[in-house]
Amino acid sequence: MRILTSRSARALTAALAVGLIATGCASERGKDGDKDGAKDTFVFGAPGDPASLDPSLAADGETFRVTRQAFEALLEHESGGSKLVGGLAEKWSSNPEGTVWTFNLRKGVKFHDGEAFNAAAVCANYDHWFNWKGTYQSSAISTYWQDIMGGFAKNEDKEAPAPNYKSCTAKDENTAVIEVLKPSANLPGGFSLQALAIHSPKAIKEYEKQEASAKGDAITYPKYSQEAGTVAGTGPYKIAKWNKGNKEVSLTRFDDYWGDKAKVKNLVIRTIDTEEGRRQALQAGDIDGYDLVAPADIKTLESAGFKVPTRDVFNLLYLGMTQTKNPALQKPEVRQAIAHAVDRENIVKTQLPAGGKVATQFMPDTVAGWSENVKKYPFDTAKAKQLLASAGASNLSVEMCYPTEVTRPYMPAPQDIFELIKADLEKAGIKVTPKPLKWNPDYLDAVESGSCALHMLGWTGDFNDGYNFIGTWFAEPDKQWGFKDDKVFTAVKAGSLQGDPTKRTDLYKAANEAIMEYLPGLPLTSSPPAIAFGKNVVPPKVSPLTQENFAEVSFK
Amino acid sequence: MLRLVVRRLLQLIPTLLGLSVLLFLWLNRLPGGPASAILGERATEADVARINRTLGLDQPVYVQYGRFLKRLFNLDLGTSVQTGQPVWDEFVLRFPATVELSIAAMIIATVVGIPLGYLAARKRGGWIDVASVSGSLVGICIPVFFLALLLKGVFAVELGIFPSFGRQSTGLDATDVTGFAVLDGLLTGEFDASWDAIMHLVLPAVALASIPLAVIVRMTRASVLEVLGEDYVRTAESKGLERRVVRGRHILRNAMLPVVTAVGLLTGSLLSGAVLTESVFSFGGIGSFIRTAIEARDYPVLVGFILFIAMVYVLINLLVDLLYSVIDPRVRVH
Amino acid sequence: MPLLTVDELTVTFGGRGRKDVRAVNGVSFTVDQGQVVGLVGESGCGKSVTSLALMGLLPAKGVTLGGRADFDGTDLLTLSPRRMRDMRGRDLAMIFQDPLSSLNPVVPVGVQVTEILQRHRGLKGEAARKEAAHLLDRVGIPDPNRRLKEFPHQLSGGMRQRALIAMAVACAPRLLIADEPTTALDVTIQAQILELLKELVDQEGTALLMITHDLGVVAGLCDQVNVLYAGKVVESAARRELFAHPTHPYTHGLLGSIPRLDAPRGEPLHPIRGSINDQIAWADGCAFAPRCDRYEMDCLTGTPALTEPRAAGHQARCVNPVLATTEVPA
Amino acid sequence: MGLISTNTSKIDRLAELTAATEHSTGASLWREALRRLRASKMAVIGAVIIGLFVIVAIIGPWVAPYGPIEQTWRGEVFPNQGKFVGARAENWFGLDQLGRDLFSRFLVGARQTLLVGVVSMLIGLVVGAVIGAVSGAAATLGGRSGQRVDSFVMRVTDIMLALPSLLLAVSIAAVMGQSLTTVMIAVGVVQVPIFARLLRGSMLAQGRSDYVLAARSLGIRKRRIVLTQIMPNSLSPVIVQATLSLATAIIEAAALSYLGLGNPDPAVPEWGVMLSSAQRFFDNAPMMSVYPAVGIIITALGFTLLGEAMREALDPKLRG
Repeated sequence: MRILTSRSARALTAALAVGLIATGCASERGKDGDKDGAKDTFVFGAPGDPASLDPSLAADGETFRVTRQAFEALLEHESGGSKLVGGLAEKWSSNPEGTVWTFNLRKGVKFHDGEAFNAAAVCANYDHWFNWKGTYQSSAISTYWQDIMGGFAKNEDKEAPAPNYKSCTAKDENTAVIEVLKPSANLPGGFSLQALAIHSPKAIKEYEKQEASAKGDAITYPKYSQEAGTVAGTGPYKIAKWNKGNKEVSLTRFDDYWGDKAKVKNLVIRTIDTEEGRRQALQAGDIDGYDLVAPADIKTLESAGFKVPTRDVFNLLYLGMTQTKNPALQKPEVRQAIAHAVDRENIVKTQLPAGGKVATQFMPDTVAGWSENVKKYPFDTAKAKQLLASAGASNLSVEMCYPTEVTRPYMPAPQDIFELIKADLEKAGIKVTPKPLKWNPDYLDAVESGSCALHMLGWTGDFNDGYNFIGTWFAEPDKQWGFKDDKVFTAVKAGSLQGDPTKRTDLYKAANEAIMEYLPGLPLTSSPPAIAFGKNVVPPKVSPLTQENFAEVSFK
Repeated sequence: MLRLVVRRLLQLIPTLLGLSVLLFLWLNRLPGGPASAILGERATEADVARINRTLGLDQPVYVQYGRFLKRLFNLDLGTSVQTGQPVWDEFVLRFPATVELSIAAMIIATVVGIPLGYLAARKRGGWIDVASVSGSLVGICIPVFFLALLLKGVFAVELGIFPSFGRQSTGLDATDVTGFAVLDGLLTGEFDASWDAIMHLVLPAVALASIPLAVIVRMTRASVLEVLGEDYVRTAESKGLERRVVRGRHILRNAMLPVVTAVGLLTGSLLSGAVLTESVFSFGGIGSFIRTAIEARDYPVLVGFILFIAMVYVLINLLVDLLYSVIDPRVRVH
Repeated sequence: MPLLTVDELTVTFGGRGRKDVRAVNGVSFTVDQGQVVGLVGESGCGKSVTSLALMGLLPAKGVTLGGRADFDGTDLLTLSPRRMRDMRGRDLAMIFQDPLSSLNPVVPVGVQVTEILQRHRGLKGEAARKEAAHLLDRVGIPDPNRRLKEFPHQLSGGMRQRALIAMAVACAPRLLIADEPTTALDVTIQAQILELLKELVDQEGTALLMITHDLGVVAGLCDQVNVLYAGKVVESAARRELFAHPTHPYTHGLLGSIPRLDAPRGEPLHPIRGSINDQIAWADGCAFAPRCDRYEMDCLTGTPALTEPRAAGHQARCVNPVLATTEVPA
Repeated sequence: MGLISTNTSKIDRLAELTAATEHSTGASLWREALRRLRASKMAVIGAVIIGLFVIVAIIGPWVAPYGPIEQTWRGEVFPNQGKFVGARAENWFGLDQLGRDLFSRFLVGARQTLLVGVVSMLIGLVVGAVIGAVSGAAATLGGRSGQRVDSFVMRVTDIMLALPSLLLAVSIAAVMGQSLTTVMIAVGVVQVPIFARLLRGSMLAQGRSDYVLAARSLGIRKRRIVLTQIMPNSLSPVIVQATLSLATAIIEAAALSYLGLGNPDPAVPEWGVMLSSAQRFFDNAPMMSVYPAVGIIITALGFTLLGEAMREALDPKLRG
């Protein structure tokens, strides 16, 4: 059945080798120095450069991938899981309303710059953020703070969200109390975000001397966030050097770390722009691991002896529908027809890494609030046809956007998935006009401004709370969906206002059922993103939130 | 001489201004803006609007252009939206890589191309001729990125002779003086660093060289053929001069004239290929940077780059002219 | 015993799948020590090819040589390339038609002169420069030291030709071949150059093979004249004899087509009909027949032989030669 | 009587013998060029390749055994497990990652590829020729304004040449969104300055040539000379360039696809797009990339060969 083995690939390339060696570009010298000799450096290939070394200024995964190794937040997720556990705080509790949060801090924790970690330090951070001025208040810099804690002490921009943060008080050396005005579904999860990780107060004093400026046409990050030296966290690694020219961030083991010390002395994160570039770098032994392995490569790498663990699913890919863009979508039957027309099983079978699942609702089953008794829409072309007929939309034609030049944890091969869906819909008699767009910013713009009748998008959870998924979409009217349905909106809102976790979970279940009843769009799949490591690497526990802790890595 | 240089640079100014206007209008037609480029999935309209306001992107184009010019006169190219760093710094940071790559490619192209072209011409119709001509034709016809991928697949992944990406090996802590990795190594005496940098250069350079090499081979061949028919070559032969002398002094020195110009122009056009090779080998140069700049609507970088590149281009042409006047007495600049 | 004896020289261009073309078709003549011999004919008659063949400057590929060219004892045609290389410029030198294109535009004149001194006389550096200056001076180039540094395009046409001559005579060759040395120059300069050539050969006792289409040049310079037509010598005689009694209709025609001041007014010129293109293969008969007024049926019975119809040492290749002196256009 | 007969007979004899020997009649440049073209192997091979390619491009879609987008064998290909289907009886080139017949896609793709090549070349040719002609004419007609126009146009094209062609293309694609048209325009625009400079250059050269001088001296108006003499005679290098551009256009299009800017509509496969989308599976299914790659290379080679041969044929310097 499989005639083209990777052997024939080798044969081909080998044949080429002969040809190319003739052109005389072979070299007598072998691999570079760092390959041979004792392995005390773990090299990880990242798809992009970090934006800043201060996580609180960033919103992108590449930044967090780096800072996560050097900064810790009050709370963390259990290694390899999505359960919230103590980070810099050993224990935490809140009042029933969920407005007063008390953290019992870990003792004997040191910052990279030698400062001692204590309640004062925690509050120094929160107050620092809360008192941000000027450009720091731009959502380009403080997105996450604004999502979790709202606005600032003095909002300079009237359209900035109202502050929800009230105060942080150091009850005693090791007890910090953080108060918020209204209960929020983002708490306590938010306390685990890298964007709210704790920095050394000494470093913060330095930060405050510098300004982020918005002169010119762009926001200039403060110098301290662009070079190693000032920033200081408590993590197992400390940032040693950011060589922008060579696109690499070097970290070294922090020997006064409070927990298990990092097993490998040096950690280097290098940027490799292309997907096949990262794979080849691993195969060539130039790096020891990389993230977002293309499903097609998993088997290849594994059979070559590489370790390719896949995470538990903690993300969701959905087929978005913008009713304002194509009125036909306002008919429930049409939306249901589409739901029945798409063979989601097949996507899982052919496109996703082993462990991928068909999504029955707008959150993965690993999230609290997932409900088994939502309305389901099994693959059934005939039913779809008949629904369309009954809606009088038998010759429905609809535009569908899909992103190019991108792979996301929840969306390994966008174009292929798109083409499968397109084929399915056309089988059911729906004419699909494809509209490919560059992921960033074209596609995101188009989708968020509601100019894509059908589109594929998804989300990877920041922390284990249902609102982090459905809240972002269905709490209020949104151009991306272009519908108003108070049943849905209230159901979703209800959860966010509920302080008590267990009660909240039930409300989310109800919300999910309401959503799937209304069916604003079609949840497609949850995909387990794969991450690859070298043959001689003992990988870390992989995290559903893609929050691997490289301190766990060691070499055989 | 100096006046020539000055005049050329002055001539450049109006063109650049015109260009920058066009560019500005052009870029302003690009859908989307830096805001969502920064925010990614979680961008909401409100956020986008606010960011555009902070960046002054909500103002009319001419206002923005005005601001741009004002900055330009203070020799400030602005700040990159992608990296939040001054555009100038970004160029200084990334340009050496590309220059290094281009030079390496050009060296390969000329060192291999000129002798090959000469031989082809001398042995016209012989196997060298056939081989090098057809070879150069194929060289032109292989898409650069495909060649780059193959080279990488073979020499980096399969044979592991060369590193598969980047400019330097991991953790090799080379001191940075000029930004030119090879040069720095030599300056600081870290020869291993230079060697390492060279190893990283080989594959991308070879890929990048494919087209210039082909062109040079064919140009050299053509112009040598032409020169061979010239009377002064016959004169030289009639004097019974040694082969060596006839070849060097009488044939090549004349045949090189057109080739020199070609080399100049090619160097200018190398950047195009650099975009591809740099992204295949994720070679931290200006090429890949600009590519992402376009995707991220990084206006300041793009405008700055255009001006920059125009400058470079003119300088290269200038250099060619000067060189030309050195080797061809008939066009001496007075 | 002559310095150069060319015997039945044939040059055939072929190869590249093209039909063979015989440019020189059995040319024979001799040049004695210090003698000035003319090779006359319209362009395309094979005279330049002959000279190149003697110099060994014809491309190796696609050219076949026949016959002998004996240069005191050595056959130039069969000589090995490197031996030929050694002889060129030393024993036999050549001057070409177009002085501008014959000089390397990007190399100073000085270098182009010294390089030959270096090659054949082992002169280096200052010595070579001095000698070069001396040579330029000898060929009548004023202020030689300055000229040495200059490039060809900075010299006047006459000076360029002088420079070329300087290179040719640099090693006092025994045979000097001049291929239309004056054609590209304007008349006043022509005379000077010819004058220069003459005095050089007289001083050095160099033999000169003068290749030209211009009978005027021949009249002024040559001791012995060979007239070529379609790759064959059709008439060969001492200068006076030839001009007094042109025996072959072609030569006759050539002379007839020169305007003469002593001719009475209104006396028409007698140009030759047609062009060199209207010819027939020698094998079939006299190649000149198509243009010949005296053409008869028996002109077409094979190649006419060289005979001496009029005087000893005056050969003509014609079945129906012009014998009556009266027929020379007065 | 007899005399006459002998006379006539001898004339005839002469005539036939004269005819027997070859006449080197001065053939016109073009006829000469054509002759040399037919003689050159390069030209012949090139022409043959192009011929085949064009034929495939024309009849391809009809002879294609299956629809290019029918995911007929969906169930048999598992990209996520690196399971692909190579060449086999019913699918000569095997299947692509979505279970579509590669051979059919290849055939249909040929037409798209040809389309891209031709159209973008035409864009470059037409626009470039106009610009070049304008500034060339301006320059030859001379006069202050003429010079101004010329030098301005040339400076602009200078900069256009300086801009990395791909970046130009990328930004165009960014503005116009992704589509086949975009690709064509992007690739075409890149060609514009080349054609412009070429035509201008050869017009200037022609302007200096003797026959123009002659025409001038005959008092023919400059405009007329430019139109009737210079223009037509300046075209041959442009024609050569056009042929070569077809090759570069096809390659550039492929490059754009690699940068993710190729013609995205999956319904109409195009070799460049096929190649770049197959890259991902190179380890598992190398042939998937090889077919389109070879297609591109061979085709480009065809055009280049013909172009080069034409250049040599038309270039008086390279004769003999």
